[in-house]
Amino acid sequence: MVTPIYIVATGLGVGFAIGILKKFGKNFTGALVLAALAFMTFISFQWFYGLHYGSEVATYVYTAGFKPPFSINLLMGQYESIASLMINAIGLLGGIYMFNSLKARGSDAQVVYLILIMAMNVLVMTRDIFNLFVFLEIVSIAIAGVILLEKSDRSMSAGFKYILASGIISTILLLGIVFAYYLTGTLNIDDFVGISLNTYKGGGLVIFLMMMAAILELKPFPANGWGLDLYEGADPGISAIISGASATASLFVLYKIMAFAGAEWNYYVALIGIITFVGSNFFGIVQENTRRMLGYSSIGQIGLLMVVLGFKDVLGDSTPFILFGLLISHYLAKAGLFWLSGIIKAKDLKEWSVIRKHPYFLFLMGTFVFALIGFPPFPSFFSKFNFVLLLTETGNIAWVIAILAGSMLEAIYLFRWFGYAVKSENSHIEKNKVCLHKSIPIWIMALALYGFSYYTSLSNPWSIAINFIPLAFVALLFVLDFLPVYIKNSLSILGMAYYFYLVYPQLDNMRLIFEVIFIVGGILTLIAGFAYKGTRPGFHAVALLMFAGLTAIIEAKTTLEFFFGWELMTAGSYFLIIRGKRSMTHALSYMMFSIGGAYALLAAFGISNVGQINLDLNQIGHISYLSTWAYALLILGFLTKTASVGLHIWLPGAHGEAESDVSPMVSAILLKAGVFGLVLTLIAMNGSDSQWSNLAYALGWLGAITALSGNLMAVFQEDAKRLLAYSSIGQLGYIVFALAMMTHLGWLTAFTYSINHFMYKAILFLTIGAVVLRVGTHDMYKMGGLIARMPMAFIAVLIGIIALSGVPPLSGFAGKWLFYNAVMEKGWYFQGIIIFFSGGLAFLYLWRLIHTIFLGQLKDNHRNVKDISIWFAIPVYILIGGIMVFSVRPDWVLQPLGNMLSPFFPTGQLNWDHSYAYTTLGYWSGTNVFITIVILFLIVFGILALSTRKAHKLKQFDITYSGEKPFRPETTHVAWNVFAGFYKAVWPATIPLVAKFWDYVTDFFHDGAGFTRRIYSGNGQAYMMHILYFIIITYIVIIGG
Amino acid sequence: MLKNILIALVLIGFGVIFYDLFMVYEAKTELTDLAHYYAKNGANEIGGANLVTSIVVTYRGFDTLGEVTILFVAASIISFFLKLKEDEEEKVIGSKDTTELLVTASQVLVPLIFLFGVYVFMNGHLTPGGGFQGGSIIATGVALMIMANPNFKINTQIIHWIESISGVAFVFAGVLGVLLGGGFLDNTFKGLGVGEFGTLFSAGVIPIIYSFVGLKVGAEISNILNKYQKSQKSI
Amino acid sequence: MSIYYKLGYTLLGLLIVLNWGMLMSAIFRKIVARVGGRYGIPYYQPWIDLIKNLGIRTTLSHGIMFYLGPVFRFTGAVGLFLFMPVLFGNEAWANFSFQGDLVLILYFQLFGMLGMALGAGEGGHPHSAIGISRGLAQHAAIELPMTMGIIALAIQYQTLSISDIVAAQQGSVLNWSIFTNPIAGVTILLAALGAMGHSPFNLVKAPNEIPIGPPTEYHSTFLGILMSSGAILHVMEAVLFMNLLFGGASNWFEMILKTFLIYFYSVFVGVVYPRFRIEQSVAWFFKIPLLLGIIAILMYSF
Amino acid sequence: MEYITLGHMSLLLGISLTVIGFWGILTQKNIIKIILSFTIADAGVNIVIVSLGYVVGKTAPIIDNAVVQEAGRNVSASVVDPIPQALVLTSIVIGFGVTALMLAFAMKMFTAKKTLDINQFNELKW
Repeated sequence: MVTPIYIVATGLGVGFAIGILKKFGKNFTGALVLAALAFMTFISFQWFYGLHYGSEVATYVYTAGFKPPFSINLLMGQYESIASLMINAIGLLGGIYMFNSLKARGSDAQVVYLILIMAMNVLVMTRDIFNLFVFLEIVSIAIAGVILLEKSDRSMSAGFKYILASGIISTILLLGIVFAYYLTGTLNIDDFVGISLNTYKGGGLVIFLMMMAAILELKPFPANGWGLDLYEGADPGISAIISGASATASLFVLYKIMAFAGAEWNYYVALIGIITFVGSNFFGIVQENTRRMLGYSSIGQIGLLMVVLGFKDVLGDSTPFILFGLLISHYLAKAGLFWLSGIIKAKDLKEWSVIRKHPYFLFLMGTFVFALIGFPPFPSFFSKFNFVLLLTETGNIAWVIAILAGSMLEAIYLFRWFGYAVKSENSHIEKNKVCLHKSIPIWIMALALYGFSYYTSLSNPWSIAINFIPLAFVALLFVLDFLPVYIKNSLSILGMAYYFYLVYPQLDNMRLIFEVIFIVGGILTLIAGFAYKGTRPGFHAVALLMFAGLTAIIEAKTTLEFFFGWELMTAGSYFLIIRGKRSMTHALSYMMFSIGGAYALLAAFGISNVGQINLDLNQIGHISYLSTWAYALLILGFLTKTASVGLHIWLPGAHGEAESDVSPMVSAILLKAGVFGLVLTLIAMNGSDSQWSNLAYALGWLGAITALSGNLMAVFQEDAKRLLAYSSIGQLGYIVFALAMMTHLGWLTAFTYSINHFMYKAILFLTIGAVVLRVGTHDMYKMGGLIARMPMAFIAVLIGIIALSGVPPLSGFAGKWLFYNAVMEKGWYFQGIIIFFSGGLAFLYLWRLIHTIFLGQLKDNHRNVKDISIWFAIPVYILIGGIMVFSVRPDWVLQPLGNMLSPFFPTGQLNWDHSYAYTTLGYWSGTNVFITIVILFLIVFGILALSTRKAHKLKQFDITYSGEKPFRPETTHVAWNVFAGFYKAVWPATIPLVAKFWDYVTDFFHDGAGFTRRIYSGNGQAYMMHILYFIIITYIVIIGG
Repeated sequence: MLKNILIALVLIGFGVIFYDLFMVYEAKTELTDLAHYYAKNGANEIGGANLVTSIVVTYRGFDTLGEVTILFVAASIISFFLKLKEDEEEKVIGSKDTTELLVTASQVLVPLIFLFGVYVFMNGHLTPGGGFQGGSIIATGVALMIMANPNFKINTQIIHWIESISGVAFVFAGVLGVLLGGGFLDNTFKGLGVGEFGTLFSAGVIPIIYSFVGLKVGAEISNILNKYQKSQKSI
Repeated sequence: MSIYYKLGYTLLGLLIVLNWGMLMSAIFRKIVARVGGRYGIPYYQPWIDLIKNLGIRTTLSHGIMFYLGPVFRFTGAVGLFLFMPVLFGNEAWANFSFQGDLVLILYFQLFGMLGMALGAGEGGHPHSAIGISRGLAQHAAIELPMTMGIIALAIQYQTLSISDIVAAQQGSVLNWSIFTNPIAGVTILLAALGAMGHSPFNLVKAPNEIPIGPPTEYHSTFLGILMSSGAILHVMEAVLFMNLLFGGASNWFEMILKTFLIYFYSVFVGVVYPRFRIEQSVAWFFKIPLLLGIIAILMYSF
Repeated sequence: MEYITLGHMSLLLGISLTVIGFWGILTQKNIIKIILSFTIADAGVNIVIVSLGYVVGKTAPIIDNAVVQEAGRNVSASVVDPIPQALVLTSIVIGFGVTALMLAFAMKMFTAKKTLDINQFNELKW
């Protein structure tokens, strides 16, 4: 075991020696520096390994052959080893990454870089406060030096501001240190820990000075303008070092000083941390410059870590897990992003679209962004989850809210950025050339990220249960992305089928229904994927990611597993949605609502654990504290997925712009995830002893209004897919309403609707999508008369709309009939009537859908389009079969459903007498009605057929209109704005108030941040003023107050 | 105007903070335990008459290493920061020729200054002074030469050699401490003996290390001065 | 009673209803003509038209959906008859109403409408499309007060079965819903004006604007089928309101009388009032009828 | 604070120098003057350090004849605290390094913009 002092010895020895060796050329010196860094990394790694696996014990290193306090000593403990390993590793990789830029500045620069890394190690290890100060100064000076790698005035002034700031900070620190010595007669940190400084006269003040310095080193908001300029001005490689290594070291310094500062400081550290986290993320949302934005994000992350440190007593044993989980995610991801920003020479966020020209970098970028936000399976996800749960357990709910708000803000700008990268125009930017030594470190970071993800999920006692098989399958698909569609498609379908075969025995009926909707539905929609040619890069992996998440929430036993699956599903669906042509903004708003919803869920899960940690998902059935709020949060979170009015604005665009076979996935299938969540919540609520009736009542109204507004908006759409999207909103409104009734019939209705909506919305979206693929437009008025060209599509749509409209004899009527009975029985007449009225509106848009596309006059440019692709037709007709079965034998579906629900709602069930269903109010026999109508239909058809058997088909324009024969389909096909009259009557109801509201909110945040961030005037003196004021105000708060 | 008020407030605030600090202070009448230990055992453990030197070089030798490093880093940064382009290297700093007095004085004084500097760091363990002081004194000599002749060329090669050899030697001595003595930078080297107290060759290897430090500091500062002088060419 | 008897009765009933419907339309046209100062058609005109239309053997079709339109329409009409208990207290004339309740009726009305809309759509004639879009919009508007009224009745009688609703009104005239629940009754009657589709709510067919609207392209046999289903529908709608509000009918005479009055109530309104534009008619249903409907339900909400 | 010692006076001096330094840092526009203010503040802090090591009526911590005669080799009774002096040495050198670097910056910044007004160097902001 090499003693850690050799980290210092190597760093300095090589550094000094280079003075002579520089005549062997810069490559040699560069290699030497790298070798030294490698050796240092090796030392810290072996210590980390030894300490982690217990073959070593924490060791003191004494200098000068005297014991402390008479001489300086270093400590290499477990945390020290981790920190120094992180520092050295990023130092090594950064050295490789910056090899050329360092070389360009000569051997001196290389030396400075090496010593910077070395000094950070000492910061971590030293146990002598004055020695700490000395090496802090080395670090500051070295950083001020390496900034200059970038030859520009900007970096120069940034460096100068940095020196000024660190000068002030070190003055404060030095004063604190000497007075500490004056009071205690020692400089050794361990002694400070032993003797509590506070007991001395003036000890509090001394601690205050040292704490201030330590905190200011972490660039607390708002006294951190210099830090931001640093991030923006420095070479990206250096920014990576600052945000990765130097932040780690400074955090460690704070950790050391907190050790003897006394418990009362924890609160203030946490406070400053949360202010930093929220504040800098708030300013982040208005950044257009990538590096500065990343700077804001880094500072925010460090703020979050300060919060964790501040709560270390509350979190207890899980502190290291949470701290290092967050720290490592930030460390790896941020380094990777900064390095990427060095390769993708794009200052402005929009220009990041050029990254699409390097697909693998796009993948890396996605990895890093999702890791920063804290998506599974990355360590930050588990850390955040544990953090929130432990905070709520101890009742710090306000803190949880603040943390989640900050994360939300961070998500906003990171995903905006990612959206630009994935979508915005990139033809005008030319591809950057990539040298290997720059991309390798990024890859290493990404791989390490995945490695750690797996490791953390294992090391976290709560997450062991998580099932990683689906994720592994997704990863496999990522690897096989180069293969052609038909292989990947078959693979995915087989995988899903096999997985379904694996899981379905373990599921109770209710979960089975949703699993069928998710997996079988997924397989059906995937079949349509065969219609695509080429490799269709990335599609299958992300689609399967979504399905992996969906099945995960079905299988979830614990809240952690549920949340895990929920976030996976969100991520996958986000990628699916953003694949659409013009869906950048829609994908963003989808993501924002999803994350907001997810955080609501997280908070609710947290609240459900107040008092005791119990991860069992059934725990939400026994919420004791703030139960109503918890349920409200849960419902809110799930409503974001069911796109209820107010939270729906993402849906029309997202579904409308998505690819043809993606729309059914995200509409017919994904929305049911929200329904599933609602079902779980309401069951729990029903079982619990909390006062939920008002909640359910409000939910009922919300559902009704959603149904109305969704259908009403659908009536006035010109775009077929948006029409269907709005119709989905309406349908989900029905379901929410029916669930809110909290009666047996209500839930029966809800489940009937869920199944029906899954079938007919899949049929419609698939068919329309296939048609769109053929005719190349979403706009209905550009189509027409297509029945002549694509009868198969027409029949499918016809069945679909009859089922959707609820006209007997098809299965839609079952829902309507149940609805009447349920509403009558529950007594929610007005809500019910709103629902029925919306059902009436459905006819308007359904007729319009089928008429303007398939009937009327065929357009000239569609005279010889082919019928829809067989690959779309297959799933469609399978689903039609399903609808038919449901229509002929509704009892086959409704009876099992009823039995399934009776445990939850024992009273008011349907009574069955053969095919006859009875409620207290009405009766209905789906089978008989079907038979009657079909027979009748056939008889009439027969008569007509007999009487008109000689009829031959007329040509398109064989009609007379205003006394002459039309010849242009455009003039003859009534398609555009057909409901103008109706609109004149109901327009006040169609004003998009919700969208306006959200726009207002966005503007408010944007303008607010844009205005307040002006305190960062860029003037060095102003920054120093901020620092000094920060000190004074904190002083007033803590000591003077 | 507002700015001035803010500044005034800041200064008042710090006045308050510092006043509290001031109130903490009470005149000491005896040493802290730590200092007491040094005063008692410093002489026979290290054998240096100058306790400060013993502390600086031995007890807190690690700090000293840090100081050297700081100077070194600063020098390195400055030397690549102020690096001139080839064409500028050849430029001659156009300044009015310096006075006879200064030139002559420099010729007379510089050797003496160097000598004095060497003396100061050689005797760092006996008298007030030491490596840093000596080094700075030498550097003042260099400064004087530069002033006397703005276009005066220092042989950077030599400077670099001195600088890095002495630096490496310092670190090497430290490593030797790990191998032979009781830890990094343990420069008493148990068994080597500390020499007769009060004479030049006492206090173990302190004089040697301090001489290295002195040379290094002198070299570094002169290096910095040299860069400053040259960088006028780029203006 | 065996299914064959039942079928026999049903066919007979259908025949009665069909003819009564044609007679009513003849009378309607006569009245309108007289109000307009014209002599008008002979009473047997509809039969002549029907025979003529059925007689012509068409050789023209716009395609399969065009072909199916009338089928849907007629099925819808007959189905409505089948699922409606025409005469109360007589199992023979209760048809197939045991298969479904009020909800079935309400939604089955739309069956014919939808099919008609699609069939006419394939005809490709602009007038059809315009007529249909108006029809749908107006129907959606009618739906609101209509549903409210019906729900109010359903609440009153705590059932959705038409037979039970009728049964509950037996005994005395004062037991009729129109008297026991006047507000709901008025709501339904106002909505009924729209449902009957006479002026001022006849924008769908709107003669001399979009000549007869949806069925523009239909002729001969198609038209014949459409006419007969129209006749049936008129009667059946009247029967629906009769059952809901006027205590149903226990024999054919009572049924004919009541349906006649209900039907001609809308006709008389029609000849008095000029035609609404579509937004006017929609807005109209959102005013008084809606308000009444709300009141009708509020009465039961507390 | 019963009587004013040398320690008090130098401590006061140091502190006031520091505040003056801060004043200069915040008010001066000329970068060179700002740097000078920094050195003033540094000097102040250094004086504070030294004065904290002062022990009433003791002499420098160098064991020469004076110390020996006076205290018969009981050194600790006769010298002031040597540690702050060691520390101040370090901090002086650090101050030197920082100042040197600042001056280099100043020089480059001047060559870049031909001005030393700190308000001219805020292209990075917000």
